Amino acid sequence: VTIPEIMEKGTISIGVLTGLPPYDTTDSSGNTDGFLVDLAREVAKSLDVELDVVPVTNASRVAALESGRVDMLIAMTTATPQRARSLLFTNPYGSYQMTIVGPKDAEIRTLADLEGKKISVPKGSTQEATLISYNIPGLQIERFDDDALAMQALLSGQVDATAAVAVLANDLLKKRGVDDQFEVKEDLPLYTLYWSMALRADEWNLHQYLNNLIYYLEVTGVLDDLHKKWTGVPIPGGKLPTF
Amino acid sequence: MSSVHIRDVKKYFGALCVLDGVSINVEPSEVVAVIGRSGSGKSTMLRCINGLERIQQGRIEVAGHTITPEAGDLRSLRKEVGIVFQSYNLFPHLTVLENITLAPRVVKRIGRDEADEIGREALRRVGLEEKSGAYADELSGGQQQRVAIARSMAMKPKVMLFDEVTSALDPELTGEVLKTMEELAEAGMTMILVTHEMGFARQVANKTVFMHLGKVWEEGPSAELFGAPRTPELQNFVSSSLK
Amino acid sequence: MSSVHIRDVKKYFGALCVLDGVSINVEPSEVVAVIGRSGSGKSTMLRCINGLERIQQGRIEVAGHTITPEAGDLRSLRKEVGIVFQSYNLFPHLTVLENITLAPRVVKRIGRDEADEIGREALRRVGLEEKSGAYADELSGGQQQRVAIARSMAMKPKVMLFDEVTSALDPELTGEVLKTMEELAEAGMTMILVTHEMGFARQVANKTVFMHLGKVWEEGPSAELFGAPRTPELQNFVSSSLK
Amino acid sequence: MIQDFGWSSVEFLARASLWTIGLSIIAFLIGGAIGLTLALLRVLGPRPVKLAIAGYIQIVQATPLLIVVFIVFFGLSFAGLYFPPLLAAGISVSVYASAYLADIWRGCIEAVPRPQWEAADALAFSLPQQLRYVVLPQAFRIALGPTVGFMVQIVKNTSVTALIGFVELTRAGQLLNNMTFQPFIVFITVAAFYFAICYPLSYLSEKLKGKRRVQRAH
Amino acid sequence: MAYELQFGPVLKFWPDIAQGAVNTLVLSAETIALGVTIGLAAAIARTDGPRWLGALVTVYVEAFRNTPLLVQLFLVFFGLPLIGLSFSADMAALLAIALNLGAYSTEIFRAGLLAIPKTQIEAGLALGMSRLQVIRYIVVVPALRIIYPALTGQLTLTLLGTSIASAISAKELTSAASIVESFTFRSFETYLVVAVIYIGLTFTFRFLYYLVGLWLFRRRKPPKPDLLQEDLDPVGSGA
Ligand SMILES: Nc1ncnc2c1ncn2[C@@H]1O[C@H](COP(=O)(O)OP(=O)(O)OP(=O)(O)O)[C@@H](O)[C@H]1O
Ligand SMILES: Nc1ncnc2c1ncn2[C@@H]1O[C@H](COP(=O)(O)OP(=O)(O)OP(=O)(O)O)[C@@H](O)[C@H]1O
Ligand SMILES: [Mg+2]
Ligand SMILES: [Mg+2]
Repeated sequence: VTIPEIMEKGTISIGVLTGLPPYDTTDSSGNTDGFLVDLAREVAKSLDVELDVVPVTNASRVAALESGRVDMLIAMTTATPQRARSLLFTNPYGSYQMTIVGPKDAEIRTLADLEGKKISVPKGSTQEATLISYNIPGLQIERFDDDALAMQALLSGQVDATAAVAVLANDLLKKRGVDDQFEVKEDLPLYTLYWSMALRADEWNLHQYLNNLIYYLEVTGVLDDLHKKWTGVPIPGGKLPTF
Repeated sequence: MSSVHIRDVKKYFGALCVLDGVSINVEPSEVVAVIGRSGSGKSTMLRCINGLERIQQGRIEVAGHTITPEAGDLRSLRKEVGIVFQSYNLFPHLTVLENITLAPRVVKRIGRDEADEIGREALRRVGLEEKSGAYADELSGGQQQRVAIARSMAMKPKVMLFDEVTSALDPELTGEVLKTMEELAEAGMTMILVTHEMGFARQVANKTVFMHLGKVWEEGPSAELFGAPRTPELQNFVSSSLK
Repeated sequence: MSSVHIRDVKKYFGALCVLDGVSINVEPSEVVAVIGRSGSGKSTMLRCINGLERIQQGRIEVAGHTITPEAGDLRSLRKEVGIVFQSYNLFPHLTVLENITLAPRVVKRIGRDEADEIGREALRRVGLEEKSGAYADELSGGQQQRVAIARSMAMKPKVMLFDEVTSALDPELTGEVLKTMEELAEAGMTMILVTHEMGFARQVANKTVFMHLGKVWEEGPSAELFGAPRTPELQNFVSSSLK
Repeated sequence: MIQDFGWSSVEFLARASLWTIGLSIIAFLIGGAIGLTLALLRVLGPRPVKLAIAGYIQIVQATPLLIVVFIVFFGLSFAGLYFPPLLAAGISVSVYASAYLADIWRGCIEAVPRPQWEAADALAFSLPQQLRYVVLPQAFRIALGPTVGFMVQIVKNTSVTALIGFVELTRAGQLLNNMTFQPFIVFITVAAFYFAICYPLSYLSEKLKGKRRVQRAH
Repeated sequence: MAYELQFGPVLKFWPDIAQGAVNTLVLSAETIALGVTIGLAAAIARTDGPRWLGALVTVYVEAFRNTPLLVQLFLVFFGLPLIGLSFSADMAALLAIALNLGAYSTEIFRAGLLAIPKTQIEAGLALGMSRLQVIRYIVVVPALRIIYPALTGQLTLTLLGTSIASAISAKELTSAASIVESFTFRSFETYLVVAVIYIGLTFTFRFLYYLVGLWLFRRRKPPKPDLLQEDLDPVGSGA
């Protein structure tokens, strides 16, 4: 769809990843809200159209986009070259630091310390892809349906460590009162990864528009404000890269 | 009109020739008994007359309707030819009266009141007026069979076919059903009855047909046939039946 | 040893008193017929002798074993007391020979070859040697019942109980089963047989017991009992049975 | 953001269970309508139709429900059909329900003894009349128990619509767990909700199965 | 929407997909062995055991039949560690699915046991057999024959039910699919391929059940000769 088509329709439907607080929360009537939804609101506002938020999961997000059910995704997709063969990714609108979280008494300082360990990751995430690419001998990667289950696996002792978003992990350990048992392994920051919005492969018109919008939201400080609103901190890593 | 003429009928099940050129004539108000060993084709013949089985050769004229291998208008034929089976096949989900009135109402589109009147009259004739509200499984076998006869009679058929209607019944129950049939015969109904009750056949039937190996082996006035069987097969059959 | 002594046995089903102080004596090699109306407790008595039903009072001594209301060693009793039911109860998943050899093999731990030998001998006695490989549903009712008798005989019991073994059979099949039983009696087997075949009882049984309302109403040598019934109940029963 | 499991969580689950019930009803209605048609065609249709329906049933029953729903839901979108989410999710589960219900009901129709058809035939009933007045009323009585029993499966299986963004009971449980990280209490509560919906159905089903030989009860 | 299906990128991952299929096969086989054993034991306990045991079995059966497998899976994997029972994902999946199958097959076996006429059991007892001998030699084979279609139908549902185990990181076909999907972002193609594999696996298992049936009931006609006519009572679904 092109910009004029969307404006004519009067609605833009955006697939938003759900179930990952604090980026996305669900209120008691099942409505979804959070950083990603706020961002979607910005997109709709800038085009002056109605917003139709379609909740998606890791498993369904691409199908939702390609089948035409949604016009675009704000679903924490990280642009990789392999994925870019199928979809079009915008410039990043956010980032997260991926860290290793483990029990306080576990000696994990370097990647080599992960040797022979069991580590949980969200299924189909970039954490997973990254860890695989390190080629650590004997590392067992356990894939869970989403970030929360991966974290849960650590807390219930099913794995030795988890690869998690730093903001999320710190918040969680404190709130659950387990920060005396588990910690973010600060010595071993893995990566800063960036999230892009995703579009169908031929949507150049919308792509250009969204890049423009992201640039504008960043320089006017809106992105940082929204991020702070939901996580308490600005977007990590300073200026967002472009490509 | 209410006569039956069967002319050189052949019926196969696969390669098995079950009726092998059968011809029988039944004049109006005549009662014909059909006897023969198990497997000789008696039931199949009745079923052909009523169009429940297709014939492969020959011609059946019954109550003014014609059946050929190409089949005819079976539904209007069946409105005028009733059949009663060994297993009574009452509809278990309906009361006795509903069993009887269903066909008049649905097939002949007679109103409920009139159908009930017809139904009650039929029940009266089989002596079961007081059972009109009962269900099949509350009746004895003999009572069920009389209801089945009443159900058939309620369609006011011109010809009635009976297939060993008493052979599933205890001797004491047989009597009541035979009595009902005798009354029908006296009232002038054209009837063909397959039966193992030689005594009954002898007494009620004007004519008896002995079937053997899918053929009409012998036929004639009942008294003659039983009194002086010509073929050894019939002699055998009669003597073994009287044992 | 192979005698049966029933002393003042009472048996209740709930509040219903089915055996009301029954005493019967059967000497070795004696054949006792038990007759009586339906519901008089004949089957129940046989089942008590074999321990399939518990008694509530009294004492049964059979083939050297004792049954009291507190029960005894039923398994070793049953090895020596055979019972044959009206419904033959052959095991449908086994061949005729396997039906017969199963109990000798698993209960008496007899080797396969020897058991087969015993089985064949039993089949020979009932005249069904050639059916050893058939399955129950390939046999006529009379043949099935003879196999059931052979199955019981293969355990070489000292006493045999028969519960209306012919009443589910057509007259022509009854003969072959009665013949088998007669041969057994001639061979000196101690037998109690519940039967409706008055003629057979009169001819084969040394003694006949007439049960009524859960009691032994009359007993005596068969000829006497049938020839001159003393009680009106037995008179009634005999005359209605001969009808 | 991250909260504790409390009264409001139970309320949240209660609300989600309404979606579960709503979806189940939609799936049962649509799946039932398709299933009945298929069952009738499977019994009465010409041979190619019978085979095609048998094939459909076999293939749906040989695929995990999750994947069935995925393919149907997005398949509809590929075909340019956008139903409201509730309806679309309902239709996806309906495909699954239709395959099983068709099978159950075919069995029930075939369980009506052949002579019953014949008796009606001999009384000059047309085929639709035989079905309407004689066969289906009896098949209905036989089917009641198994059908109610299968509704339990539908209720439980609506959870797969979480895949396509539907916050029904299971998905709500997952979200709640993501917010509270108290899986035991969360999922025990979710299980209790399911049990409260399903057990009455199971119980009813058992009762109706017992009654199936009682061939009256109008 | 002109969407072009591209299977190439997905099929490049065939070793992962094949491994997933093998894992599904193994997990299913283990689950079936364990679940059927549980079901048989529970069915005998319920029909022949003491009252309290029967009541316990009833609670177990109803609890597992009236809640979704996924929730059971979460409870076993995340809940049991709280009381000190910790299992690996594969073990937890095996346990949860087997318990689920056990509950359904309890009912199936029980129906089979109850379908054997009492007179058959009495005939065995009257020949001096013990209760266990009667079950072993007289009841089991005919009962199995009666319930075979229902049982194998349930086993098929169990095979499909293993797809849920991917939620807790057990490694099987569906989890392999999501890995492939996350690399390629060709979700529709991935799931189509996987659907075909599941259908293949299912039909293979059914054929196996058919062969096993032929062997088990080799002495008599097999219960359902026509594969297409499988008459299953879909009491339970793994999914
Ligand atoms: N639907 C069928 N398909 C194949 N063969 C059939 C069918 N119905 C009947 N037959 C065969 O046709 C022959 C005649 O059967 P039919 O029932 O007419 O005999 P019958 O004289 O009525 O015997 P009975 O006294 O046992 O009722 C038998 O050999 C039977 O096996
Ligand atoms: N298991 C049972 N539970 C309750 N009542 C029973 C049971 N078995 C038999 N009875 C009752 O005990 C009475 C005697 O039954 P039994 O079968 O011994 O009679 P019978 O003399 O063998 O009759 P028949 O000639 O009909 O076989 C009957 O009233 C019957 O209803
Ligand atoms: Mg016949
Ligand atoms: Mg008796």
